[in-house]
Amino acid sequence: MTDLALLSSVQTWLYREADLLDYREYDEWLKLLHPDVRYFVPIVRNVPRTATTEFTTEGKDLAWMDEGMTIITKRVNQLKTNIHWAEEPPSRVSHLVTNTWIPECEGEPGSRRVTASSRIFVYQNRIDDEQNFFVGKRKDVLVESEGSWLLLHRTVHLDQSVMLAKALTVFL
Amino acid sequence: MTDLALLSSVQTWLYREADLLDYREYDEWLKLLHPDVRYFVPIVRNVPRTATTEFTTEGKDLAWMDEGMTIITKRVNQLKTNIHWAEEPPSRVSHLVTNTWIPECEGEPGSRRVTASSRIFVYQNRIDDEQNFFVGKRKDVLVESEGSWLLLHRTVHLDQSVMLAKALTVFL
Amino acid sequence: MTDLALLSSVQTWLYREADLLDYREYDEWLKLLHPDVRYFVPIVRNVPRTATTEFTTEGKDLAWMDEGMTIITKRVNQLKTNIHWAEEPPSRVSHLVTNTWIPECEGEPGSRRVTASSRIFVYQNRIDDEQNFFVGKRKDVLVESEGSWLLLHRTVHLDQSVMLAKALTVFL
Amino acid sequence: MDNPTELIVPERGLVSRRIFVEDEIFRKELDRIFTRAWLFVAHEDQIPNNGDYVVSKMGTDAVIVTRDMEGKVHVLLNTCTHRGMKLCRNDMGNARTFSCPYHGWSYSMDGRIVEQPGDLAGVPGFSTYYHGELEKKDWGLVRAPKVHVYKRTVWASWDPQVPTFEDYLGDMRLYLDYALDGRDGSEGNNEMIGGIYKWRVNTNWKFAPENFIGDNYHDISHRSVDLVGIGPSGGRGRRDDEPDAATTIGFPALGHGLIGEPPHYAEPEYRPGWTLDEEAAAYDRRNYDRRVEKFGDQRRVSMTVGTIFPNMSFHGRQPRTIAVFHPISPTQMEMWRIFLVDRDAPESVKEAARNYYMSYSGPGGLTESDDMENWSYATESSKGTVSRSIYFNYEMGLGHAVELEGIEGAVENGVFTEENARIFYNRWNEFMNAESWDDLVPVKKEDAE
Amino acid sequence: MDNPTELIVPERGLVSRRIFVEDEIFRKELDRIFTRAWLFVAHEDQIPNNGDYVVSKMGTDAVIVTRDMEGKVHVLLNTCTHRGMKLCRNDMGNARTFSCPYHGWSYSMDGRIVEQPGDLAGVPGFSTYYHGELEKKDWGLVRAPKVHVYKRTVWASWDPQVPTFEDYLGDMRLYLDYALDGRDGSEGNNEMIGGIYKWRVNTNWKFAPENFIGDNYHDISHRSVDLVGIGPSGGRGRRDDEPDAATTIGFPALGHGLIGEPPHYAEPEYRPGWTLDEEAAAYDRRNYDRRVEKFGDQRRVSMTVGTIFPNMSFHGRQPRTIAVFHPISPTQMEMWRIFLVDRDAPESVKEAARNYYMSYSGPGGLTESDDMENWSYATESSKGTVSRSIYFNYEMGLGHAVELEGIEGAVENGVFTEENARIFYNRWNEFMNAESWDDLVPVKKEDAE
Amino acid sequence: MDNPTELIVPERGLVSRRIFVEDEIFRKELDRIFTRAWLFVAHEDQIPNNGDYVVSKMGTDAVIVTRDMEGKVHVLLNTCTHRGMKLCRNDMGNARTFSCPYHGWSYSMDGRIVEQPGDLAGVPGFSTYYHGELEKKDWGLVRAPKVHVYKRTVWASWDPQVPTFEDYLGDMRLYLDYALDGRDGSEGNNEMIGGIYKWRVNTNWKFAPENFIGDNYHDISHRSVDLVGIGPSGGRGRRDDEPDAATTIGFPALGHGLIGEPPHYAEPEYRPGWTLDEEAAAYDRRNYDRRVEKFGDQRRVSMTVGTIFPNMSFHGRQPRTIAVFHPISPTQMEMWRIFLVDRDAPESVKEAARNYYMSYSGPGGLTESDDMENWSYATESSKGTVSRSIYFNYEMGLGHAVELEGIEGAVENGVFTEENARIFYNRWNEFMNAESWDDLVPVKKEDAE
Ligand code: FES
Ligand code: FES
Ligand code: FES
Ligand SMILES: [Fe+3]
Ligand SMILES: [Fe+3]
Ligand SMILES: [Fe+3]
Repeated sequence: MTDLALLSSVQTWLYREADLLDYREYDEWLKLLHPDVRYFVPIVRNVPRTATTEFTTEGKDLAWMDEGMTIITKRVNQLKTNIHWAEEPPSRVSHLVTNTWIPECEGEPGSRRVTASSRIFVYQNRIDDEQNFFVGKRKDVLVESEGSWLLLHRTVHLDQSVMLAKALTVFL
Repeated sequence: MTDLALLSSVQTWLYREADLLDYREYDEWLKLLHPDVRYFVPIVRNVPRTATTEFTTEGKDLAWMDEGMTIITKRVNQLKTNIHWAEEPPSRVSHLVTNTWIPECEGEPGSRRVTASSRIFVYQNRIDDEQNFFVGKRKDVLVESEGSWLLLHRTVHLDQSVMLAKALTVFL
Repeated sequence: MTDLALLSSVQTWLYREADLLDYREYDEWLKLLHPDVRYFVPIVRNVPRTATTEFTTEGKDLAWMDEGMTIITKRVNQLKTNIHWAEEPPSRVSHLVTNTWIPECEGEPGSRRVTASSRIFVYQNRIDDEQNFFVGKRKDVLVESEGSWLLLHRTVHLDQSVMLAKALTVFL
Repeated sequence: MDNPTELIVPERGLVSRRIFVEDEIFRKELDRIFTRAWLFVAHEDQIPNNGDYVVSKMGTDAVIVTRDMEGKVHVLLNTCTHRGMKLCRNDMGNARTFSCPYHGWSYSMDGRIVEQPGDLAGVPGFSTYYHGELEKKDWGLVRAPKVHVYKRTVWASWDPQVPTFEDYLGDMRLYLDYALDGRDGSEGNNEMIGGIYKWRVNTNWKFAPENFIGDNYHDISHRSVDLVGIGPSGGRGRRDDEPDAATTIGFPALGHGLIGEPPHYAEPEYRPGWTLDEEAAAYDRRNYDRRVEKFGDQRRVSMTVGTIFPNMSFHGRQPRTIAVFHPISPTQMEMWRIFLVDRDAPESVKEAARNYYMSYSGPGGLTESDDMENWSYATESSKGTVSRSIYFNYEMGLGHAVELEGIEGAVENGVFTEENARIFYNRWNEFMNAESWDDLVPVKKEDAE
Repeated sequence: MDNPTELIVPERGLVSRRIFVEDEIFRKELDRIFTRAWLFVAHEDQIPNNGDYVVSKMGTDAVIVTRDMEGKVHVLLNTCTHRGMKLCRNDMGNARTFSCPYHGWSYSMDGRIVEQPGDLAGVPGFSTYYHGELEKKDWGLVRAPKVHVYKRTVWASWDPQVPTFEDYLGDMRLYLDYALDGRDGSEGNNEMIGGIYKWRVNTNWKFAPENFIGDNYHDISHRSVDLVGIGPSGGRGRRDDEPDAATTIGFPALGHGLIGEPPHYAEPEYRPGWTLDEEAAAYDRRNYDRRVEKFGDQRRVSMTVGTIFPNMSFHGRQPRTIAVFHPISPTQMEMWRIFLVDRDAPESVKEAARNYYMSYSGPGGLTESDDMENWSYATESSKGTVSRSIYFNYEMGLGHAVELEGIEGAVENGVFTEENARIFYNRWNEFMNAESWDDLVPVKKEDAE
Repeated sequence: MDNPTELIVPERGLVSRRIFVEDEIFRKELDRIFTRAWLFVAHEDQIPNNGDYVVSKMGTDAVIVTRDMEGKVHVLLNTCTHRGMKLCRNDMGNARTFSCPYHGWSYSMDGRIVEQPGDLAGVPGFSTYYHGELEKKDWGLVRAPKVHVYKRTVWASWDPQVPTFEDYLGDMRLYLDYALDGRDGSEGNNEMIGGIYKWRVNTNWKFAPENFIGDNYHDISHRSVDLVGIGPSGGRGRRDDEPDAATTIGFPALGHGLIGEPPHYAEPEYRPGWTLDEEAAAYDRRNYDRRVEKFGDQRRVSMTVGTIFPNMSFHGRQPRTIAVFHPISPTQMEMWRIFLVDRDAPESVKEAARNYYMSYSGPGGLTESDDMENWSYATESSKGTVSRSIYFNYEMGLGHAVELEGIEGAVENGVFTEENARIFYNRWNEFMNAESWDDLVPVKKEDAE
């Protein structure tokens, strides 16, 4: 049987996280990240069903994002300069997080480590009629910390090979 | 710890509500509204990140919707005339409600008042190839009433400045 | 009051199912289907609000899909030939399942039969810039079997009259 | 190769890619082909009763196909003549009048109270606001001047000069009959399964009729479904065994063509079909026997698939369907599919057919989805600057057509050939260059003398 | 009917559908109408203070409307003259300069430190990188040479030859005054409710001004909202009772027109309005009394809705609004709506108005949503090959216009007529055929002599 | 200013906005520039082994870059010559033949069994269906007649008349070498990090090469990232300190240009770089020493960024990348980015580079995202009727170019100038007006005599 409390706690965490991003409370959002966090959004290629080369490799190849706390913090700080033109005036962004379930959970209560599988649809709209749709799969590794969760690792498999947006200035 | 029963009850309420809208059972839907309900969908403007003027003000400025039971009921009644041409033949509409969590809950069981934070993606398709995507943030205030909930206040922050649809004939 | 465990179990089942489809584990996915499964996606027509002819009839009319295990299995087997060109190289697909609640549940624990109401947004992206949005309503009948669920019947009301995709090579 | 300058080079089997991607050519097609040719618009089962209507398309124009109170069928431009509102936004229904949502002009579907269905029947304020000065007769819905109902299918043309439908078809009619007649040869014995597939494909519309006019060569593209096997008797492949005599047959003067069997005078030996379903198998056998009896040693034909110029194709056997390819832009079409069964077939036989058809055709068909991939990426791949400057190759079997005995105006080209596609594009070329029907080879001119 | 070849056939009341769907005509409109006419660009409440700015549109061009440090209003093309960056990507604000994100050129909004607001005020490296050799005077923002503020509304034209705004309006000004003056007749007593509706509609822009110039005939399309009733006194319908004298009035030489009342010299008998709200009802009554007192037996006019050529319409009564129709493509426009109340009305009266207006207009308005359906499907339905070859009908009341006394250059046409639409399209035709303002009938020529 | 009529006005530094938004000009660019120029198509690391292939683009045409079984590189139009199917829908892979999904024609990648890779190797039914009558030699894939591999980069041209790649580059080659050679000067010592960024930007493609050819002036637009600091030695800014001698250098006869250092004959004093990573810092120092040793008092150059006409730009230092700008429409491009490191650098050095590059460039790069905003809104903002009628300003440093000694055909223009952009648009103008390469200034004409 599913651990209802666990599942609910993870889902709520993800929804609160999305709120912080969408309401632009970036400093609060940073607090949800583990110091060793890795944010990984590989490039995907059109290759045969049987190939193993569909995604670029973490820590080795190019990726839309493959970074830790240092760069993530710089992104936030850049937004906070108020002159990061690609986000100034700011985009309107909604993170829709769906399908969250927990394929893996290990460790004792208090120090658990869970893997959460989700889908995301991130909608970005800016200025007059610019709009972008980012849809894909998310796998998050969360570790328990003082009654809540910290994001240790996030993989987003964006369902686009050629990115159909002029820039990626939102966290996926 | 999250109150699982509460959260689930609110989520299920929102999903049933979406069913009533999408399956066009408007009279049933009206029953979910508190007599003092306010439905508020402000206009959003492109302004600097630091500005306080991004959204129009409830009860004062223009809004896509800023109304109570009277107008809401009129909208439903207009649909029921069967000659409201913008919805006749009727659009196909799906309300996808995601990310629901409960940032606030006050009052005693039986007379609680909760704030639910969600994202919505409302898809509208009509005639041959007309389609509209409405995406944004929803904040609902629900009050407990006879074992269920009534909608007292809804704010939808639509992620569009220029509305990219010819008409807003769906409830967001 | 909602049966939290039941709801959560059904939701998780649906999310796992979506994972199997989106990660292309079709053989595993087939195991989630009841031998008597019916997959029904009617055609929808523009007709007056008061008409009863909006959807084509299961087991009688044309439908985007109206089939059982035999054809479903053939679809999977066709994908597995690796030369089903409409899906080779494979599309990138995400099934976003939202709004799941359980309007009906009958039978004793261990042999329950539930109806789950959901919304779906299926995003398909392939090659360079081909992308399709399938949005609609899903009604699933699941039967309990050995501690889990099997899909007995699925109805998808796709919110499109003219299908705005060149082919339907994804399960909705 | 040395570069030709014409769009179509008949003697070399070349067709310029420009006709599949360029906007100017597309607009000329709409003007010179789709306003002149006979176009399929509906099946009578969509409008069985007086007052029934269903919406359809002719080229990029929306039309309403109606059955008036006398039972006669009409084809009307779906746009209010007052200020252009799309008059009928329902797909189908039954009505006595069409009333415009914008200002309330109403048009008749009833042949009795006005001269013609589609006539302007009601104008609010006619005698007051208009001072009775509107010439109502001139402002009925625009009607297709030519409408023809043939064995339950409805056709129309915008051109008053168009030859009769029968002349337009020529002996291609025999093959269309094969699809529209009953499996036992009974005249016009066909019924449409409820519902139509309508879907958008990012392809030039001509890829479809070209394919269905006789492209056996692309069988290889369907190998995945063949491996899986969806035929009505099980096993590999998509169909029951087809007759050995199959070939391609084309009508050079008309632009039509098909894959099927030349005229024959006895039924070929019976090959069991539909064996997955006991009743369907028995029905298949019964029909064979009836054909033997009915046709005796008379001429008969049969066919798998064919195209009636410009944009209607049909399958006569497995599946048994009608397809229409509505142009939307140079690189997009809306494809429609209708499925047929015998009117009087047992329910279980109809059901076996329905299940089989759905697994085969349409956007979700195991066969057809791969065609969509090919057509759309062939279109995509012809858009480039260099790419659009080159020519498609239709050389297969060039010069090997032979006259077909027993069918007027037909050539027989063998199973694998591109003769029929050449015929299609030659006819296309004639339409594009003709100023009017006078310049198009008059169909059955000799008969007219 | 025999087929005309002109786009506009004034004497027969015909307008070709091509002008609603064809790209070439659309581009000519942009060139010949939108760069010449006076266009509404803003309301002064959007820029109340010195240094305030708000973005707007003129045709397909983005502009910034600014109020300089002297309080003067300017209209500037919203594109950096250096390399074209959209200079101001905010919708509104207050600033002393606009600084370009790309290379930092900055432009003044301040009339004191430079000659003109919009002048190039700062060029990084001017004396070094540019060697002081850039003629800065030539590279200020492109300014609309003609800007006019009229009773809190801001108008502009790109054409230095355009007549004065007053001459352009002619006596249509009296009706505009009715909307812009207070309900008691007090001059320019209007205030804009905060916020603008901006939304995209897949329709040719002309459907909107044509509708608002005098289309009483489409009332029928609003029957659903009429049944429900949203008027400010309750009951069915959308408004309080309007005066009995209502008619349509047009200005043939100018292209403007309206639905409203001819000049009269006494207030018509009072009809209670806004009765759902006690304060609003009292305010309505008070204003009536004040009008009686203020105007005595002088000339006054009143109106419901009208259009100022080409793309601005306004409602003078219920609701009281300004609408602008920005062309995007032949088949898409961006529509804007602004709502007005008396500046000095009690808060509760303003609130009653706001609630009523929102229920009426805009994309979510119970009335206006149905207009959007009609305009967009009338456009859609005019795209087809056959469809675009025919003509819209504007024959209602053709030849029944009569000169209107007391208003210069105006005709009166009765409540239900298409005279005003004809006036609109005739003026459209004149603009399209004119090489310059010299070829356009000079407004108030006689006065100038 | 008085209004010029030419698109490019070299002597005044003016460029019409029309060339950034108009469809007709765009189509002419495709025809006159992208079918003639040398275009970057791939990096050899994408096809390291015989039989490897990767898809690419030349203008709006899709191509496949292959390495045949002899190791030779070919560039083939990615469209089946039979009926146009996009032959290869994979992005990359290894194969012996390309087999068409539609009818099974197959093409060789193997130089041994056919004359040329891309030749038509297999035609199902060639001797039967085709009666052996297809001239297979004529129906191989369309091959770029000119292909050149230069220090691991692959280039191609459709024009048989195009000058040699070296002549096309001229002395710009020295600067390209700086990017492609190792950090210690070792010849062609570069390796591509796995994966390419490909993304769509709603901008005219020319904004990109214009920017990279020498626009130091837009540094101000990157102030937000400069404040945050992403350089490899920490602190503010985006890079390590660059040499003091930096300037812009352009090749007026060729259309190329760059930001970098003029030829020098000794290494400038060492400035520590990459200090955030110990190994990278050591590697940087080591390379400096090796350069000192290797080049001694020989000529050497260095550079930050530059453009090779028309649509390839590269960064030579920090980051070290190749960018390509594929035109899609007048107002859309697809941008590609490839990143380079030394082949033989230690893993940790490569990793430091990878992390730095990703933070800098691409759609998610902290620097580049702001460029995308500027280019796309500059394009958007040039679409209007008035807006497109005016000119961009490229006057900075007009007339201040001086001949650069030590580099043939080059001018030196100072750090802040628009000379290089002028050079780019002048060359653009020459291509647009030339009927063939004969009309383009022959590259190194003197040498050829
Ligand atoms: S558009 Fe149909 S009545 Fe006016
Ligand atoms: S584009 Fe504005 S300063 Fe260069
Ligand atoms: S299109 Fe490639 S073989 Fe026919
Ligand atoms: Fe096929
Ligand atoms: Fe209206
Ligand atoms: Fe930059």
